[in-house]
Amino acid sequence: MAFTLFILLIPLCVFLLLALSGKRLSAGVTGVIGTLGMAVVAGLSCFSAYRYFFVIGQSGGNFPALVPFSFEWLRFTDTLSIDLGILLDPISVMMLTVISTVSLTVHLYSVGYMRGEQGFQRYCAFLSLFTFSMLGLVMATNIFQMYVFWELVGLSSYLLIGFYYTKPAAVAASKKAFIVTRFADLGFLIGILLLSYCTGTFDFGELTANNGLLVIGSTTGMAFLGLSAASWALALIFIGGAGKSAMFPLHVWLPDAMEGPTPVSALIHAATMVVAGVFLVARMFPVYYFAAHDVLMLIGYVGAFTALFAAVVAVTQTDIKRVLAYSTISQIAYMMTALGVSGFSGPDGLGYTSSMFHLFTHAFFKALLFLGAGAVIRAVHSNEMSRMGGLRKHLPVTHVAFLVACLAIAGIPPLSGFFSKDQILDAAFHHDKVLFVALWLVAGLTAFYMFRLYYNIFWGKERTYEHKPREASWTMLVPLGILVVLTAVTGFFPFSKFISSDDMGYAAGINRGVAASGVAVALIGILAARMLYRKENDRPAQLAARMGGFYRAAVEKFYIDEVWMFVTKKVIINCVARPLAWFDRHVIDGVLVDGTGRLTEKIAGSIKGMQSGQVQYYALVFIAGALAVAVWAIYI
Amino acid sequence: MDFSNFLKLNQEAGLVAVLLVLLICDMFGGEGPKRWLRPTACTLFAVLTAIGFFLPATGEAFGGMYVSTPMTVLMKSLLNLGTLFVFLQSGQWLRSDAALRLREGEFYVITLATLLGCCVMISAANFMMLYIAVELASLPVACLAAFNKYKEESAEAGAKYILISALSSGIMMFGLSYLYGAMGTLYFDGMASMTANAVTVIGFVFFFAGLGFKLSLVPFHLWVADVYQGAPTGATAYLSVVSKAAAGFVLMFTLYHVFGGMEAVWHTLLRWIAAATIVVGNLFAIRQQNIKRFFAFSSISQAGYLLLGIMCGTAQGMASTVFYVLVYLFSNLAAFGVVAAVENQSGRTDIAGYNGFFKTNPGLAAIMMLAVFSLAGIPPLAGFFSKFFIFSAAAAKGEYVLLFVALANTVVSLYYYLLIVKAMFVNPAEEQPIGRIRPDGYNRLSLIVCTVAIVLIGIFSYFYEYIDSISTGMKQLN
Amino acid sequence: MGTQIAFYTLAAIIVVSSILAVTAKKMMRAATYLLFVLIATAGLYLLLEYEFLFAVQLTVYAGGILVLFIFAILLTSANSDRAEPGDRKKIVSGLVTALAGVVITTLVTVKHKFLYAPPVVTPENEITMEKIGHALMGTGRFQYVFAFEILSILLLTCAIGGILIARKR
Amino acid sequence: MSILSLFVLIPAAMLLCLFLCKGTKAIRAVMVAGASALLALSLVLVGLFVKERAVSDTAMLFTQDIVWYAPLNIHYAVGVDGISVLMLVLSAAVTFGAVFSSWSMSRHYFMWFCLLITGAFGFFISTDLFTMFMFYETALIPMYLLVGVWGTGRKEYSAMKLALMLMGASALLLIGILGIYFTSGHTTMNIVELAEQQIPLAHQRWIFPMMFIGFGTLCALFPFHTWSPDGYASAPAAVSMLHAGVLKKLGAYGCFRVAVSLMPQGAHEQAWIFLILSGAGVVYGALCAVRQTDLKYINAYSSVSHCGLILFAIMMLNGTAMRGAVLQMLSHGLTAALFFAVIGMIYGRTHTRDLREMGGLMRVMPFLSVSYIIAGLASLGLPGLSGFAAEMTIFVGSFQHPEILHRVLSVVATGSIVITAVYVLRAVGKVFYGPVQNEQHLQLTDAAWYDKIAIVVLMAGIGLIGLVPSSLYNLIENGLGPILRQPGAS
Amino acid sequence: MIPMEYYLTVSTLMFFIGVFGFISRKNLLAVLISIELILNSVEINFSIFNRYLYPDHMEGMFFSLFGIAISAAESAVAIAVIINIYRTTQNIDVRQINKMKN
Repeated sequence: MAFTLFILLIPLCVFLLLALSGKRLSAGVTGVIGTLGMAVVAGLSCFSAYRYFFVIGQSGGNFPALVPFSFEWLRFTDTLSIDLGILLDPISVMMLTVISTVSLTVHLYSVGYMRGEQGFQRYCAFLSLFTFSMLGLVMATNIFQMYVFWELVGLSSYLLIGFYYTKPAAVAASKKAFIVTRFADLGFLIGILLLSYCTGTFDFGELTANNGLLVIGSTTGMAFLGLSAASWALALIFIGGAGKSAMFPLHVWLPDAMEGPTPVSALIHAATMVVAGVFLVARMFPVYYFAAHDVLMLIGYVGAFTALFAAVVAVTQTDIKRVLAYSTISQIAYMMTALGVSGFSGPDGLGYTSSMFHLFTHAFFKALLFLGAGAVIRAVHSNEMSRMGGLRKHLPVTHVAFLVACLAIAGIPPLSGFFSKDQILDAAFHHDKVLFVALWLVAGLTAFYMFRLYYNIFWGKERTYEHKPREASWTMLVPLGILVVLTAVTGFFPFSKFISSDDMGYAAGINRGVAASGVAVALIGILAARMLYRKENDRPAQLAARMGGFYRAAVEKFYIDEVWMFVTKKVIINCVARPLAWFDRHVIDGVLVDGTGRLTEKIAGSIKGMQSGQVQYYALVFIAGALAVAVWAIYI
Repeated sequence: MDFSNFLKLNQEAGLVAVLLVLLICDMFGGEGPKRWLRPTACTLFAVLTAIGFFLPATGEAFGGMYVSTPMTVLMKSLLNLGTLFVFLQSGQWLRSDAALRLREGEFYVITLATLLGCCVMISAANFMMLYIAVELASLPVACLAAFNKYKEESAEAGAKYILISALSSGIMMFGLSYLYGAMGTLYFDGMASMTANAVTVIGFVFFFAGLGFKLSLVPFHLWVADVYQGAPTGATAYLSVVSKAAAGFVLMFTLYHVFGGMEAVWHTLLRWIAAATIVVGNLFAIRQQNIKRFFAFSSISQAGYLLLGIMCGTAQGMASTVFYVLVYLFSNLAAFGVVAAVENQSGRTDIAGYNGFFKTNPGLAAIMMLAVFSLAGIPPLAGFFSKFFIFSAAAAKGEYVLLFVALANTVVSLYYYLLIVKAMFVNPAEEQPIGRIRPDGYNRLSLIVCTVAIVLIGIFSYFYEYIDSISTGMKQLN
Repeated sequence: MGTQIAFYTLAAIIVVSSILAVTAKKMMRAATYLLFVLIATAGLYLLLEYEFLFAVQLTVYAGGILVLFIFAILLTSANSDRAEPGDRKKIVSGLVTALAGVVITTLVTVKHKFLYAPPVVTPENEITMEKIGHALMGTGRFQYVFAFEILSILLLTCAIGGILIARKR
Repeated sequence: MSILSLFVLIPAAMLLCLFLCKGTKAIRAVMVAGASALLALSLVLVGLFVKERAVSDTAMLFTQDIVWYAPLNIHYAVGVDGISVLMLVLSAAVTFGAVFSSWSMSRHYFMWFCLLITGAFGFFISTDLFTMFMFYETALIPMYLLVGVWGTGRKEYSAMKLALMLMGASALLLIGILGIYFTSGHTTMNIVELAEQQIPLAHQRWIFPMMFIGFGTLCALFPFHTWSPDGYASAPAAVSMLHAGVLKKLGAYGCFRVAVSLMPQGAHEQAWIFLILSGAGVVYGALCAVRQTDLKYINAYSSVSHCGLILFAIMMLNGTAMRGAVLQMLSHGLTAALFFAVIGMIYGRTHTRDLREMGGLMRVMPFLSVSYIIAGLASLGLPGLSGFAAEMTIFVGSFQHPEILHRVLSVVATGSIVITAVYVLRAVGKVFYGPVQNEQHLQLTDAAWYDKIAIVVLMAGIGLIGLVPSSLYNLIENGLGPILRQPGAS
Repeated sequence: MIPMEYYLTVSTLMFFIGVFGFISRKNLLAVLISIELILNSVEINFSIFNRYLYPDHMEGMFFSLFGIAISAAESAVAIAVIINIYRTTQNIDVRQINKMKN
């Protein structure tokens, strides 16, 4: 399977080529290079998935973890080193296909979407960089390699969000995204340090082997504040994942990240990068399950809360990309919760499987939603719902694609979203009823806000547009088509056969009761949306008025941004950094350093009078000095 | 009567000979010989200096009243060298007006006489001899200080100097009388058995005060600034280098050879005085506006460092002290050479006058900078090495606390030395800056030699190693 | 007994005249008191049986230096010979220092047990002119021709220097 | 003659040539030739070193020992181990960059410049305490004039403060050196030989802090760092580059080579004090940087933070952290040099360094902007650039320390990576992104060819370390070996 | 016999009276007179010690002798300088010679 190395190298080479040649290549050539490169990568990925699952297949009952390539990159101690390598196991191969496919569609889409934009070369280069980093992340053989690519992913996200660097909002959003995730990464890093300190390894294989025995064995007896070292380490690592995956309260960067170009949002902030946190937890799942079950519980609750929270906020947003962003947060939280409620081995591990399944399906339909939204935005030159309406006539293809995606995310069979969501609900139902109820509610809300979006864009009141909205070019529509197909069919994959917590595979069925309740609540949501938004009326406003403060709070995203602003600007910057800077200038430098100088000068000035110019005074000092010295010397 | 004794005095005898030649030229020569006065003085003196270096005579003479060792020869040669530079640098000033030109001969004669005093002082092995030599080395200096006699500052400097000098000579003699009373002899070898008791201690302290006056140690230093400022620059240079160095050497010899028995007393005493001298010199130097006065205080603190080497009482201490003097001589004289050149041409001695000096006179500014950097102890200049050796000698005695004080003060001293550099290089020139300064050939020669020496003396270890090879500590002689 | 009377008389003269010499308002008087001190000192030398020293003291000090002083006083009499108000601060500090000095040195000397017999002049230690001559011109131990030579240069130089400074050109 | 002496002789020869030659062209020719020679020589040295190391296992290679001052056992002794070789390469690279980024400077400037690099190179090749100290001070003093004469802003004050604080620190060093010499039996000043001799613990207790603070001040050890913000802000670009890139490394290298390796027990005993100080410095510097509005101040405080990390790692006294320290020295050297180079070039065009007066420069000068961003990313520890390898090695190494305090402090120090991101991105966002603030800035030009040379060389170094850090592993390990084998070191 | 200490006391008194005069007098010549007292007293000291303690050699006496010569030389120089001062400033007040200070 050594050819998988090319999956990494091709995007890297494309990035270097595009970055170094810069504007010397025309936009068209750039697009071709980028898309072709990605097409090859996608092909290779699918081929490797085929090879992995069907040619190599299960040996001894489970899918083996292959490391076709690995070398030591940076050595720390005799046992610890960062190895760069390629790890192939079910989830990484699955991720490869997802990332490369979505990336390919986004590349293609971008050629049309970004036409005429300045810096398309830069854009393509960054996209390739992102793809490279993300692929490296999922194929990481050890946790530190993952951290390496984790950071690179963060960088490419930063660069792409800030693509329109002359727009202050974009600059601010990119900065925010980077810093918030960086803050979370700090937890990740400390977690890694702690874990490696205990276990003496970074390697995923060693960490997860024997149901995390190494972790359990090496952390026994070490506890802090009532939590074991393993719990601490894994909780910290989860913080890293929570940052990237926008779990509450670290989600604040994601909605702002929508300032980036829409295809970027589709690729990075919907389909791939944001699920890195889920992937991380899944990657370490045995360790979480066996060594730190308490943390896994925490993950479940955080996920469920985030899902609910984000869904509520999504209902109130009017910027279509923001709605999608909150929807993303909500859906990723879904996956997180699924992991949190998962058991281990066989059908018990349904949560794990379903989480990955949802990740898989979500990638496609969310990408589809974003790309569709991109087509809409491009047509009307606005993100605001209030500027849209009745677009189904102008954009028929987009309309269909968008509708399919909405249905999928709402969990309407037989689209893919139904299957994965149903499995999650099923897993939650068997594990924790509270979480189940929460997720069930979220399913309803999801259907509601998605169709609110749908009706507001494509139905509702006909607006007058400055330019007549036109359907997008084929480079944008082809990706939509691909994604529609994927959205429609992926649900039928026998996912649990391939991906399970113990890599053994099992057959998962559909729990009819749960499925029925899920579909029912989704339909309720859709109907409610249809009532409120299909035709323009004042019912939504009345409803909002009746909700009062809660509605306003939800519009304002429950003031989480404000809290963050308060903590960073007011507390950290104003109460820590500013006083420190002042302290440095005025106390350490002013008092200690300059003060010493001033004191010396002052002394020098005050003793100046001793040199009075009076020779008799000199003589007095002379003699008195001699006498004093004499007396002192005699009695030494 | 054994006149062969006089043969041992070749340096002193040579000095007297030069002195007499110049005196006769000056007194009886007409305009012709007088024109040749300066070249004669410098040449003869250069020859004499060379004799000291290459034809040393060592041994005892006059029944132990006079001792000459390789070390004393070296020290005297250093003093000769210093005086030679002073001559080279003063010529331009002495010829700057008719009244001064009349007195040119006297300047040389008097300077040489005081130099003779310094030389005898170093070789003296008898306190009476020492006393006479000290007087010979101090009293005529008053005439040098007051040399610009129509200038109020110069006259004042002379008066201050002679008064304090007379007082210190009285105090020194008083101390010597007590020493004599306690030991019964004035010969060094007869006094070497001295131990500390009230009388010897008080005698020593008063004697030390007398030398401290010449060496400008705190609290006997107050005259220094006024005199240095008022005296003609040549005299200041002479005072700050030759006279001070001689006193340092004498102090070292007497401490090592006579007062060895009371080392505990003087070691503690010198420790405090060294610290005080360094600190006080530095603190006063910080705020000075006049460059000569500034160098006065800088030389006070330099004397403190010198004391650091002297107080060690080891061969290393002696070697480092002598080396320190060697370096100090070149550095200080380079600085004074520039000061003299500037003063002669522009009449300015205020530091502000040096603002933008580098723009108008890059060469002189560079020399001045090297000189002050050497004084501050910046590598790779010689001053760095000499300071390091002094500190090393002190560290060998375990004087780490004193070392700390001294080193903290090197930072202060760096500050004020940098003020000079700043004035020359950084500050913008005034509206009427000092024009292009052209030192005459003699001065230029002295500056070049000094600069070369500043740069090379440290890098070539020969000088220190030679000094080290002839140094003796206290223990060996006791 | 005679020597004792002579000593006390001389001591009294010295002390009193010294004090007067440093307190007299008129410079001329101060110089005169100095003369008394110098002469009385010469007397002390005589008491100690240093006849040569006695003679030198009288000739050099009383005869030479004092004359110089008087010349100088007269030369500067325009303002130097008039009454001067004392500077209280200086007087007090001088007094304190001087007293402290007296106390310290006297204590030291008194406490120190100098071992001595009554001075008896014997033929061996009698100071004859011949001995002085030999000592002054000899080169051996306890002989001072070298000091003498250096001293002569000192005097020469001081003469040159004095003339240099004092003459009018 | 050892090849190493060339490192001193070349700058000295440059100095001499500058004395003789007149005219801008000739000066530039001398400087470029000299800097290139140094760079080439340092790279050749790496090759020779690797070859020689394979057959020799003495602590130092290419040694040469000439007795200089026999009475005090002062020798002109040179020799290198892997770490010094790296430092030499770093110095040569930064020097090379600095020459190109001070393209339009005068002859006198370059004379001081040469003296400064003479000192820096001399320091790294020395194995004798005295010569080391001598070169150390030689490198410091030219700084005064370089800042005082050619600087900007409050240059006189800054230059004076810089000179005095650093000389004050070197005063401590002098005491320490004398202490080491005399308490180890005054037989040698050679650090290799001294390392084999035991300095009594009682003496180590006072000598070690002297040495560590002495060298640490040059490496901006909190709270002795205040010379650096003012100094850097006032210094001309190339001087800031050399100072941050090379001179600070003198301090770190000294801490490491002299303080820690000669007094391991003392270091061990007092490690906690200096860990707290340097660890505080790491966070403190970063937090202070957040509030600055002058680009140079930001980077000066950032230097405080990053250099604090070097000292922090050194005081961890274990192999991994120390290796990280060496990597960080290289990384910070190149990064800081790149930062200051770019800032200098920007300042040369906009005549302001105030964040609030700039904006949108990315559009006007893309090359410089991208360079700055890359420097920023390296400084915030992005994988693939040098900072990551260095910082991670330090963090992993220090977290491996068995004592709880050390690990807690490591966690505190890791916090700096977030704060670093904050101030770097803040500056990037304000200066390069957003709309152009000043219409006149639209007329400005991007980097000239000589600017680009400077930047590319430094960036190549950053990239090289970042991408293949393991290539340095053996070199560093070689140098660390003897130190870690010392009794008392863990 | 008169004890040596008596002599010493006289000379010491004279010395410090001289010191007092040096510090307190206003006229330069008066200061010089004080110096003469100081030097004179020390010369007595030497003679006393020589006579009482070490009469075998004439060291003390010769010191006194040369001391007298030196004080003569010194007075000569001092008076010349004072006359010079008087000539330049028309004043011989010690307090007035303070042009240079601080």
